[in-house]
Amino acid sequence: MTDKKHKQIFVKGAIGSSFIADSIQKHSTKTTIGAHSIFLGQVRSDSRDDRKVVAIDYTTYEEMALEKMHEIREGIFAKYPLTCMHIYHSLGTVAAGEICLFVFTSAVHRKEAIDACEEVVELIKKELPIWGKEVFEDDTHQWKINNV
Amino acid sequence: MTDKKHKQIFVKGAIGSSFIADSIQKHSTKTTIGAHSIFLGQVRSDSRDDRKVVAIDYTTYEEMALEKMHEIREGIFAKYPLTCMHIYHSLGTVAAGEICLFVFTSAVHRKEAIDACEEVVELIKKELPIWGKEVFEDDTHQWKINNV
Amino acid sequence: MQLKVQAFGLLAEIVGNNIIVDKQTDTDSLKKQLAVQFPSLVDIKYAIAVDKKIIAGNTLINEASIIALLPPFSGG
Amino acid sequence: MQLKVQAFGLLAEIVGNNIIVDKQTDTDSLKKQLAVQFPSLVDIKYAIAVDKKIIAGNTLINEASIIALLPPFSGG
Repeated sequence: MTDKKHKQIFVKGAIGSSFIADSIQKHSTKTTIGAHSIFLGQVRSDSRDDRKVVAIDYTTYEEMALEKMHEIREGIFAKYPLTCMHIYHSLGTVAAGEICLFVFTSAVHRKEAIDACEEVVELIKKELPIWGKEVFEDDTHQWKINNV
Repeated sequence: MTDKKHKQIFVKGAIGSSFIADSIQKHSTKTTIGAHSIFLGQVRSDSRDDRKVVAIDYTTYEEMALEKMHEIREGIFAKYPLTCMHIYHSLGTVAAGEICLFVFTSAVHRKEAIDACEEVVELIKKELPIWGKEVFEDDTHQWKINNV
Repeated sequence: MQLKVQAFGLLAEIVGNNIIVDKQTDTDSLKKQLAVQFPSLVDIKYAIAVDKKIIAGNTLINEASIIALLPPFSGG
Repeated sequence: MQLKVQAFGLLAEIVGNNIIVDKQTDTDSLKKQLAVQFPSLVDIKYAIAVDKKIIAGNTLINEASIIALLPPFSGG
Protein backbone atom coordinates (compact mmCIF):
# COMPACT_ATOMS: atom_id res chain seq x y z
CA MET A 1 0.00 0.00 0.00
CA THR A 2 1.19 3.43 -0.86
CA ASP A 3 -0.27 6.86 -0.61
CA LYS A 4 1.30 8.16 -3.76
CA LYS A 5 -0.91 9.17 -6.66
CA HIS A 6 -0.95 6.58 -9.42
CA LYS A 7 -1.20 7.49 -13.10
CA GLN A 8 -4.81 7.96 -14.20
CA ILE A 9 -6.10 5.55 -16.86
CA PHE A 10 -9.81 6.32 -16.79
CA VAL A 11 -11.56 8.61 -19.23
CA LYS A 12 -15.20 9.63 -19.21
CA GLY A 13 -17.18 7.98 -22.01
CA ALA A 14 -15.84 6.62 -25.31
CA ILE A 15 -12.23 6.99 -26.47
CA GLY A 16 -12.33 9.01 -29.69
CA SER A 17 -10.26 8.24 -32.77
CA SER A 18 -8.77 11.75 -32.68
CA PHE A 19 -7.54 11.09 -29.13
CA ILE A 20 -5.83 7.96 -30.45
CA ALA A 21 -4.36 9.89 -33.38
CA ASP A 22 -2.94 12.56 -31.04
CA SER A 23 -1.41 9.88 -28.88
CA ILE A 24 0.28 8.30 -31.93
CA GLN A 25 1.41 11.70 -33.24
CA LYS A 26 3.13 12.57 -29.96
CA HIS A 27 5.56 9.68 -30.50
CA SER A 28 7.03 11.12 -33.70
CA THR A 29 9.65 12.97 -31.65
CA LYS A 30 10.82 9.69 -30.06
CA THR A 31 13.00 8.53 -32.91
CA THR A 32 14.42 5.49 -31.13
CA ILE A 33 10.99 3.85 -31.48
CA GLY A 34 10.65 1.38 -34.35
CA ALA A 35 7.37 -0.30 -33.49
CA HIS A 36 4.04 0.53 -31.90
CA SER A 37 1.46 -2.05 -30.92
CA ILE A 38 -2.08 -0.89 -30.23
CA PHE A 39 -5.07 -2.76 -28.90
CA LEU A 40 -8.54 -1.23 -29.05
CA GLY A 41 -11.57 -2.72 -27.35
CA GLN A 42 -14.81 -1.81 -29.12
CA VAL A 43 -18.30 -2.24 -27.63
CA ARG A 44 -20.15 -5.00 -29.49
CA SER A 45 -23.83 -4.93 -30.22
CA ASP A 46 -24.35 -8.52 -29.05
CA SER A 47 -27.79 -10.06 -28.90
CA ARG A 48 -28.95 -11.75 -25.68
CA ASP A 49 -32.34 -13.45 -25.81
CA ASP A 50 -33.44 -11.18 -28.67
CA ARG A 51 -32.36 -8.01 -26.91
CA LYS A 52 -29.59 -6.01 -28.59
CA VAL A 53 -26.78 -4.35 -26.60
CA VAL A 54 -26.78 -0.62 -27.39
CA ALA A 55 -24.13 0.45 -24.88
CA ILE A 56 -21.97 -0.66 -21.99
CA ASP A 57 -21.91 1.34 -18.77
CA TYR A 58 -18.55 0.96 -17.02
CA THR A 59 -17.86 1.44 -13.32
CA THR A 60 -14.71 0.78 -11.32
CA TYR A 61 -13.22 0.62 -7.85
CA GLU A 62 -10.85 3.38 -8.85
CA GLU A 63 -8.35 3.41 -5.99
CA MET A 64 -7.79 -0.33 -6.31
CA ALA A 65 -7.74 -0.26 -10.12
CA LEU A 66 -5.08 2.46 -10.27
CA GLU A 67 -2.96 0.72 -7.66
CA LYS A 68 -3.25 -2.59 -9.56
CA MET A 69 -2.51 -0.89 -12.90
CA HIS A 70 0.59 0.63 -11.34
CA GLU A 71 1.76 -2.87 -10.36
CA ILE A 72 1.00 -4.23 -13.84
CA ARG A 73 2.90 -1.34 -15.42
CA GLU A 74 5.98 -1.93 -13.24
CA GLY A 75 5.90 -5.65 -14.03
CA ILE A 76 5.67 -5.04 -17.77
CA PHE A 77 8.49 -2.48 -17.83
CA ALA A 78 10.64 -4.90 -15.83
CA LYS A 79 9.93 -7.69 -18.31
CA TYR A 80 10.04 -5.88 -21.67
CA PRO A 81 12.40 -3.14 -22.91
CA LEU A 82 9.63 -0.71 -23.82
CA THR A 83 10.10 2.92 -24.73
CA CYS A 84 6.65 3.76 -23.45
CA MET A 85 3.22 2.44 -22.61
CA HIS A 86 -0.14 4.20 -22.42
CA ILE A 87 -3.41 2.77 -21.13
CA TYR A 88 -6.88 4.29 -21.26
CA HIS A 89 -10.18 2.73 -20.17
CA SER A 90 -13.63 4.27 -20.39
CA LEU A 91 -15.95 4.86 -17.46
CA GLY A 92 -19.66 5.58 -17.87
CA THR A 93 -21.63 4.92 -21.02
CA VAL A 94 -19.94 3.78 -24.24
CA ALA A 95 -22.23 3.11 -27.19
CA ALA A 96 -21.93 0.04 -29.42
CA GLY A 97 -19.25 0.69 -32.05
CA GLU A 98 -17.29 3.03 -29.80
CA ILE A 99 -13.87 2.37 -28.25
CA CYS A 100 -13.70 1.57 -24.51
CA LEU A 101 -10.08 0.38 -24.12
CA PHE A 102 -6.87 1.72 -25.67
CA VAL A 103 -3.56 -0.02 -24.92
CA PHE A 104 -0.50 1.44 -26.63
CA THR A 105 3.05 0.06 -26.30
CA SER A 106 6.16 1.26 -28.13
CA ALA A 107 9.65 -0.22 -28.41
CA VAL A 108 12.78 -0.23 -30.54
CA HIS A 109 11.80 -3.58 -32.08
CA ARG A 110 8.42 -5.08 -32.85
CA LYS A 111 8.56 -8.25 -30.74
CA GLU A 112 8.68 -6.43 -27.40
CA ALA A 113 5.95 -3.96 -28.34
CA ILE A 114 3.62 -6.71 -29.58
CA ASP A 115 4.20 -9.14 -26.69
CA ALA A 116 3.88 -6.43 -24.04
CA CYS A 117 0.66 -5.10 -25.56
CA GLU A 118 -0.96 -8.51 -25.61
CA GLU A 119 0.10 -9.25 -22.04
CA VAL A 120 -1.20 -5.94 -20.73
CA VAL A 121 -4.58 -6.47 -22.40
CA GLU A 122 -4.91 -9.87 -20.72
CA LEU A 123 -3.93 -8.45 -17.33
CA ILE A 124 -6.35 -5.53 -17.65
CA LYS A 125 -9.23 -7.89 -18.42
CA LYS A 126 -8.29 -10.28 -15.64
CA GLU A 127 -7.03 -8.10 -12.82
CA LEU A 128 -8.55 -4.62 -12.97
CA PRO A 129 -11.70 -4.12 -10.87
CA ILE A 130 -13.90 -2.78 -13.67
CA TRP A 131 -17.47 -3.82 -14.37
CA GLY A 132 -19.41 -3.45 -17.59
CA LYS A 133 -23.19 -3.32 -17.57
CA GLU A 134 -24.65 -4.16 -20.97
CA VAL A 135 -27.59 -1.89 -21.67
CA PHE A 136 -30.25 -3.12 -24.11
CA GLU A 137 -32.55 -1.25 -26.50
CA ASP A 138 -35.48 -1.61 -24.10
CA ASP A 139 -33.42 -0.11 -21.23
CA THR A 140 -33.07 -3.43 -19.44
CA HIS A 141 -29.52 -4.49 -18.65
CA GLN A 142 -27.26 -7.42 -17.87
CA TRP A 143 -23.82 -7.50 -16.25
CA LYS A 144 -21.12 -8.33 -18.77
CA ILE A 145 -19.03 -11.49 -18.40
CA ASN A 146 -15.53 -11.50 -19.88
CA ASN A 147 -14.47 -14.53 -21.83
CA VAL A 148 -11.16 -15.66 -20.38
CA MET B 1 -0.71 -16.04 -61.73
CA THR B 2 -3.76 -13.98 -62.31
CA ASP B 3 -4.50 -10.84 -64.27
CA LYS B 4 -6.95 -9.46 -61.77
CA LYS B 5 -6.18 -6.22 -59.97
CA HIS B 6 -5.07 -6.81 -56.40
CA LYS B 7 -5.93 -4.45 -53.57
CA GLN B 8 -3.46 -1.56 -53.31
CA ILE B 9 -1.43 -1.35 -50.10
CA PHE B 10 1.13 1.30 -51.04
CA VAL B 11 0.84 4.95 -50.13
CA LYS B 12 3.19 7.75 -51.11
CA GLY B 13 5.31 8.96 -48.19
CA ALA B 14 4.53 8.66 -44.47
CA ILE B 15 1.25 7.35 -43.07
CA GLY B 16 -0.29 10.21 -41.08
CA SER B 17 -1.97 9.81 -37.71
CA SER B 18 -5.18 11.34 -39.08
CA PHE B 19 -5.26 8.65 -41.78
CA ILE B 20 -5.03 6.05 -38.99
CA ALA B 21 -7.76 7.83 -37.01
CA ASP B 22 -10.08 7.85 -40.05
CA SER B 23 -9.44 4.17 -40.57
CA ILE B 24 -10.36 3.41 -36.94
CA GLN B 25 -13.41 5.68 -37.06
CA LYS B 26 -14.80 3.88 -40.12
CA HIS B 27 -15.18 0.72 -38.03
CA SER B 28 -17.67 2.25 -35.59
CA THR B 29 -20.53 1.12 -37.82
CA LYS B 30 -19.34 -2.49 -37.65
CA THR B 31 -20.86 -3.35 -34.29
CA THR B 32 -19.98 -7.04 -34.35
CA ILE B 33 -16.32 -6.05 -33.83
CA GLY B 34 -15.07 -6.33 -30.26
CA ALA B 35 -11.32 -5.98 -30.78
CA HIS B 36 -8.89 -4.16 -33.05
CA SER B 37 -5.18 -4.89 -33.18
CA ILE B 38 -2.91 -2.34 -34.83
CA PHE B 39 0.78 -2.49 -35.63
CA LEU B 40 2.65 0.63 -36.68
CA GLY B 41 6.19 0.62 -38.00
CA GLN B 42 8.02 3.88 -37.29
CA VAL B 43 11.29 4.94 -38.93
CA ARG B 44 14.09 4.89 -36.36
CA SER B 45 16.92 7.37 -36.29
CA ASP B 46 19.57 4.68 -35.86
CA SER B 47 23.25 5.53 -35.82
CA ARG B 48 25.62 3.62 -38.12
CA ASP B 49 29.32 4.45 -37.76
CA ASP B 50 28.47 7.89 -36.37
CA ARG B 51 26.02 8.72 -39.14
CA LYS B 52 22.40 9.23 -38.11
CA VAL B 53 19.48 7.91 -40.18
CA VAL B 54 17.22 10.84 -41.09
CA ALA B 55 14.84 8.97 -43.41
CA ILE B 56 14.17 5.71 -45.19
CA ASP B 57 13.44 5.69 -48.90
CA TYR B 58 11.22 2.73 -49.80
CA THR B 59 10.91 1.06 -53.20
CA THR B 60 9.06 -2.08 -54.24
CA TYR B 61 8.48 -4.55 -57.03
CA GLU B 62 4.82 -3.58 -56.98
CA GLU B 63 3.23 -6.23 -59.19
CA MET B 64 4.89 -9.00 -57.21
CA ALA B 65 4.26 -7.34 -53.83
CA LEU B 66 0.52 -6.93 -54.47
CA GLU B 67 0.20 -10.50 -55.73
CA LYS B 68 2.06 -11.79 -52.67
CA MET B 69 0.00 -9.60 -50.33
CA HIS B 70 -3.15 -11.02 -51.89
CA GLU B 71 -1.91 -14.53 -51.09
CA ILE B 72 -1.04 -13.54 -47.52
CA ARG B 73 -4.47 -11.95 -47.08
CA GLU B 74 -6.28 -15.06 -48.31
CA GLY B 75 -4.19 -17.25 -46.02
CA ILE B 76 -4.91 -15.07 -42.98
CA PHE B 77 -8.65 -14.91 -43.64
CA ALA B 78 -8.70 -18.70 -44.05
CA LYS B 79 -6.88 -19.13 -40.72
CA TYR B 80 -8.51 -16.48 -38.50
CA PRO B 81 -12.17 -15.42 -38.21
CA LEU B 82 -11.48 -11.74 -38.88
CA THR B 83 -14.09 -9.11 -39.56
CA CYS B 84 -11.60 -7.08 -41.58
CA MET B 85 -7.96 -6.38 -42.26
CA HIS B 86 -6.25 -3.31 -43.69
CA ILE B 87 -2.61 -2.97 -44.68
CA TYR B 88 -0.71 0.15 -45.74
CA HIS B 89 3.00 0.49 -46.52
CA SER B 90 4.84 3.65 -47.51
CA LEU B 91 6.81 4.13 -50.70
CA GLY B 92 9.32 6.93 -51.21
CA THR B 93 10.80 8.97 -48.39
CA VAL B 94 9.62 8.59 -44.80
CA ALA B 95 11.43 10.74 -42.22
CA ALA B 96 12.63 9.39 -38.87
CA GLY B 97 9.70 9.44 -36.41
CA GLU B 98 7.11 8.96 -39.14
CA ILE B 99 4.98 5.86 -39.72
CA CYS B 100 5.85 3.59 -42.68
CA LEU B 101 3.69 0.51 -41.98
CA PHE B 102 0.11 0.25 -40.71
CA VAL B 103 -1.44 -3.18 -40.14
CA PHE B 104 -5.00 -3.20 -38.79
CA THR B 105 -7.00 -6.34 -37.96
CA SER B 106 -10.46 -6.51 -36.40
CA ALA B 107 -12.44 -9.43 -35.00
CA VAL B 108 -15.27 -10.32 -32.65
CA HIS B 109 -12.78 -11.41 -29.97
CA ARG B 110 -9.30 -10.18 -29.13
CA LYS B 111 -7.28 -13.37 -29.61
CA GLU B 112 -7.94 -13.61 -33.36
CA ALA B 113 -7.31 -9.92 -33.99
CA ILE B 114 -4.03 -9.95 -32.04
CA ASP B 115 -2.67 -13.21 -33.49
CA ALA B 116 -3.60 -12.30 -37.07
CA CYS B 117 -2.01 -8.86 -36.76
CA GLU B 118 1.27 -10.26 -35.48
CA GLU B 119 1.38 -12.94 -38.18
CA VAL B 120 0.68 -10.44 -40.97
CA VAL B 121 3.46 -8.15 -39.76
CA GLU B 122 5.95 -11.05 -39.83
CA LEU B 123 4.83 -12.09 -43.32
CA ILE B 124 5.05 -8.54 -44.65
CA LYS B 125 8.61 -8.17 -43.38
CA LYS B 126 9.65 -11.59 -44.68
CA GLU B 127 7.80 -12.03 -47.94
CA LEU B 128 6.99 -8.67 -49.53
CA PRO B 129 9.54 -7.41 -52.07
CA ILE B 130 10.12 -4.01 -50.50
CA TRP B 131 13.47 -2.35 -49.94
CA GLY B 132 14.36 0.40 -47.51
CA LYS B 133 17.33 2.67 -48.15
CA GLU B 134 18.48 4.39 -44.96
CA VAL B 135 19.45 7.95 -45.76
CA PHE B 136 21.92 9.69 -43.44
CA GLU B 137 22.35 13.33 -42.45
CA ASP B 138 25.25 13.73 -44.87
CA ASP B 139 23.15 12.36 -47.75
CA THR B 140 25.04 9.08 -47.86
CA HIS B 141 22.92 5.96 -47.58
CA GLN B 142 22.91 2.28 -46.70
CA TRP B 143 20.43 -0.45 -47.58
CA LYS B 144 18.38 -1.49 -44.60
CA ILE B 145 18.58 -5.05 -43.29
CA ASN B 146 15.56 -6.45 -41.44
CA ASN B 147 16.17 -8.32 -38.23
CA VAL B 148 14.40 -11.66 -38.55
CA MET C 1 -18.82 -1.17 16.47
CA GLN C 2 -19.61 -1.54 12.81
CA LEU C 3 -17.76 -2.10 9.54
CA LYS C 4 -18.18 -0.07 6.38
CA VAL C 5 -18.15 -2.24 3.27
CA GLN C 6 -18.16 -1.04 -0.34
CA ALA C 7 -19.90 -3.05 -3.05
CA PHE C 8 -19.48 -2.85 -6.82
CA GLY C 9 -21.13 -3.90 -10.07
CA LEU C 10 -23.96 -6.38 -9.74
CA LEU C 11 -23.48 -6.43 -5.94
CA ALA C 12 -23.95 -2.68 -5.64
CA GLU C 13 -27.18 -3.08 -7.56
CA ILE C 14 -28.41 -5.59 -4.97
CA VAL C 15 -27.14 -4.20 -1.64
CA GLY C 16 -26.14 -0.62 -2.50
CA ASN C 17 -22.69 0.94 -2.93
CA ASN C 18 -21.98 1.23 0.77
CA ILE C 19 -23.26 -1.06 3.46
CA ILE C 20 -22.79 -1.26 7.21
CA VAL C 21 -22.39 -4.60 8.92
CA ASP C 22 -21.75 -5.58 12.52
CA LYS C 23 -18.07 -5.62 13.34
CA GLN C 24 -16.31 -8.90 12.49
CA THR C 25 -12.74 -9.93 13.27
CA ASP C 26 -11.96 -11.74 10.04
CA THR C 27 -13.25 -12.12 6.49
CA ASP C 28 -14.74 -15.59 7.04
CA SER C 29 -17.01 -14.27 9.77
CA LEU C 30 -17.76 -11.21 7.61
CA LYS C 31 -18.98 -13.51 4.82
CA LYS C 32 -21.30 -15.32 7.20
CA GLN C 33 -22.65 -12.05 8.57
CA LEU C 34 -23.23 -10.74 5.02
CA ALA C 35 -25.21 -13.88 4.16
CA VAL C 36 -27.40 -13.31 7.23
CA GLN C 37 -27.87 -9.61 6.59
CA PHE C 38 -28.27 -9.92 2.77
CA PRO C 39 -29.71 -13.34 1.94
CA SER C 40 -29.76 -12.39 -1.75
CA LEU C 41 -25.94 -12.46 -1.77
CA VAL C 42 -25.80 -16.17 -1.05
CA ASP C 43 -25.95 -17.30 -4.68
CA ILE C 44 -23.66 -14.58 -6.01
CA LYS C 45 -19.98 -15.08 -6.71
CA TYR C 46 -17.75 -12.36 -5.33
CA ALA C 47 -14.25 -11.74 -4.02
CA ILE C 48 -13.36 -9.66 -0.97
CA ALA C 49 -10.66 -7.01 -1.13
CA VAL C 50 -9.05 -5.80 2.08
CA ASP C 51 -7.02 -2.62 1.72
CA LYS C 52 -7.33 -2.84 -2.08
CA LYS C 53 -5.92 -6.38 -2.32
CA ILE C 54 -8.02 -9.44 -3.03
CA ILE C 55 -7.64 -11.78 -0.07
CA ALA C 56 -6.13 -15.21 -0.66
CA GLY C 57 -7.63 -16.81 2.46
CA ASN C 58 -9.25 -15.83 5.73
CA THR C 59 -7.88 -12.42 6.71
CA LEU C 60 -8.04 -10.40 9.92
CA ILE C 61 -9.95 -7.14 9.69
CA ASN C 62 -10.63 -4.18 11.94
CA GLU C 63 -12.52 -0.87 11.74
CA ALA C 64 -9.66 0.71 9.80
CA SER C 65 -9.71 -1.97 7.09
CA ILE C 66 -10.92 -0.86 3.68
CA ILE C 67 -13.28 -3.65 2.67
CA ALA C 68 -14.85 -4.14 -0.72
CA LEU C 69 -17.02 -6.82 -2.34
CA LEU C 70 -16.06 -7.47 -5.95
CA PRO C 71 -18.07 -9.49 -8.47
CA PRO C 72 -16.09 -10.98 -11.40
CA PHE C 73 -14.34 -8.25 -13.40
CA SER C 74 -15.53 -7.37 -16.90
CA GLY C 75 -13.42 -4.47 -18.06
CA GLY C 76 -12.18 -3.91 -21.61
CA MET D 1 17.55 -12.96 -78.79
CA GLN D 2 17.87 -11.22 -75.47
CA LEU D 3 16.25 -11.28 -72.06
CA LYS D 4 14.95 -8.26 -70.15
CA VAL D 5 15.72 -8.46 -66.44
CA GLN D 6 14.51 -6.07 -63.74
CA ALA D 7 16.65 -5.29 -60.71
CA PHE D 8 15.65 -3.76 -57.37
CA GLY D 9 17.09 -2.16 -54.26
CA LEU D 10 20.86 -2.37 -53.91
CA LEU D 11 21.07 -4.33 -57.19
CA ALA D 12 19.33 -1.59 -59.16
CA GLU D 13 21.86 0.83 -57.74
CA ILE D 14 24.68 -1.31 -59.15
CA VAL D 15 23.35 -2.50 -62.51
CA GLY D 16 20.35 -0.24 -63.16
CA ASN D 17 16.61 -0.96 -62.93
CA ASN D 18 16.42 -2.78 -66.26
CA ILE D 19 19.18 -4.76 -67.85
CA ILE D 20 19.47 -6.77 -71.05
CA VAL D 21 21.32 -10.07 -71.08
CA ASP D 22 21.91 -12.65 -73.81
CA LYS D 23 19.09 -15.15 -73.95
CA GLN D 24 19.45 -18.09 -71.56
CA THR D 25 17.31 -21.20 -71.30
CA ASP D 26 17.26 -21.51 -67.52
CA THR D 27 18.00 -19.51 -64.36
CA ASP D 28 21.28 -21.30 -63.60
CA SER D 29 22.75 -20.22 -66.92
CA LEU D 30 21.25 -16.75 -66.41
CA LYS D 31 23.14 -16.44 -63.11
CA LYS D 32 26.41 -17.38 -64.82
CA GLN D 33 25.80 -14.91 -67.61
CA LEU D 34 24.98 -12.13 -65.10
CA ALA D 35 28.25 -12.81 -63.27
CA VAL D 36 30.14 -12.45 -66.56
CA GLN D 37 28.29 -9.34 -67.65
CA PHE D 38 28.24 -7.70 -64.18
CA PRO D 39 31.25 -8.89 -62.17
CA SER D 40 30.20 -6.61 -59.29
CA LEU D 41 27.17 -8.88 -58.70
CA VAL D 42 29.28 -11.86 -57.72
CA ASP D 43 29.52 -10.99 -54.04
CA ILE D 44 25.92 -9.86 -53.68
CA LYS D 45 23.17 -12.03 -52.31
CA TYR D 46 19.99 -12.01 -54.37
CA ALA D 47 17.02 -14.18 -55.29
CA ILE D 48 15.56 -14.56 -58.78
CA ALA D 49 11.84 -14.21 -59.38
CA VAL D 50 10.32 -15.69 -62.52
CA ASP D 51 6.80 -14.51 -63.27
CA LYS D 52 6.61 -12.85 -59.84
CA LYS D 53 7.49 -16.02 -57.91
CA ILE D 54 10.83 -16.62 -56.27
CA ILE D 55 12.32 -19.73 -57.84
CA ALA D 56 13.01 -22.72 -55.62
CA GLY D 57 15.61 -24.30 -57.94
CA ASN D 58 16.81 -24.09 -61.51
CA THR D 59 13.88 -22.93 -63.64
CA LEU D 60 13.32 -22.82 -67.40
CA ILE D 61 12.92 -19.36 -68.86
CA ASN D 62 12.09 -17.85 -72.26
CA GLU D 63 11.66 -14.39 -73.77
CA ALA D 64 8.15 -14.13 -72.31
CA SER D 65 9.36 -14.79 -68.73
CA ILE D 66 9.18 -11.87 -66.34
CA ILE D 67 12.53 -12.00 -64.60
CA ALA D 68 13.60 -9.97 -61.57
CA LEU D 69 16.64 -9.88 -59.31
CA LEU D 70 15.72 -9.34 -55.67
CA PRO D 71 18.12 -8.50 -52.85
CA PRO D 72 16.96 -9.41 -49.29
CA PHE D 73 13.69 -7.66 -48.44
CA SER D 74 13.61 -4.87 -45.90
CA GLY D 75 10.06 -3.56 -45.80
CA GLY D 76 8.26 -2.34 -42.71
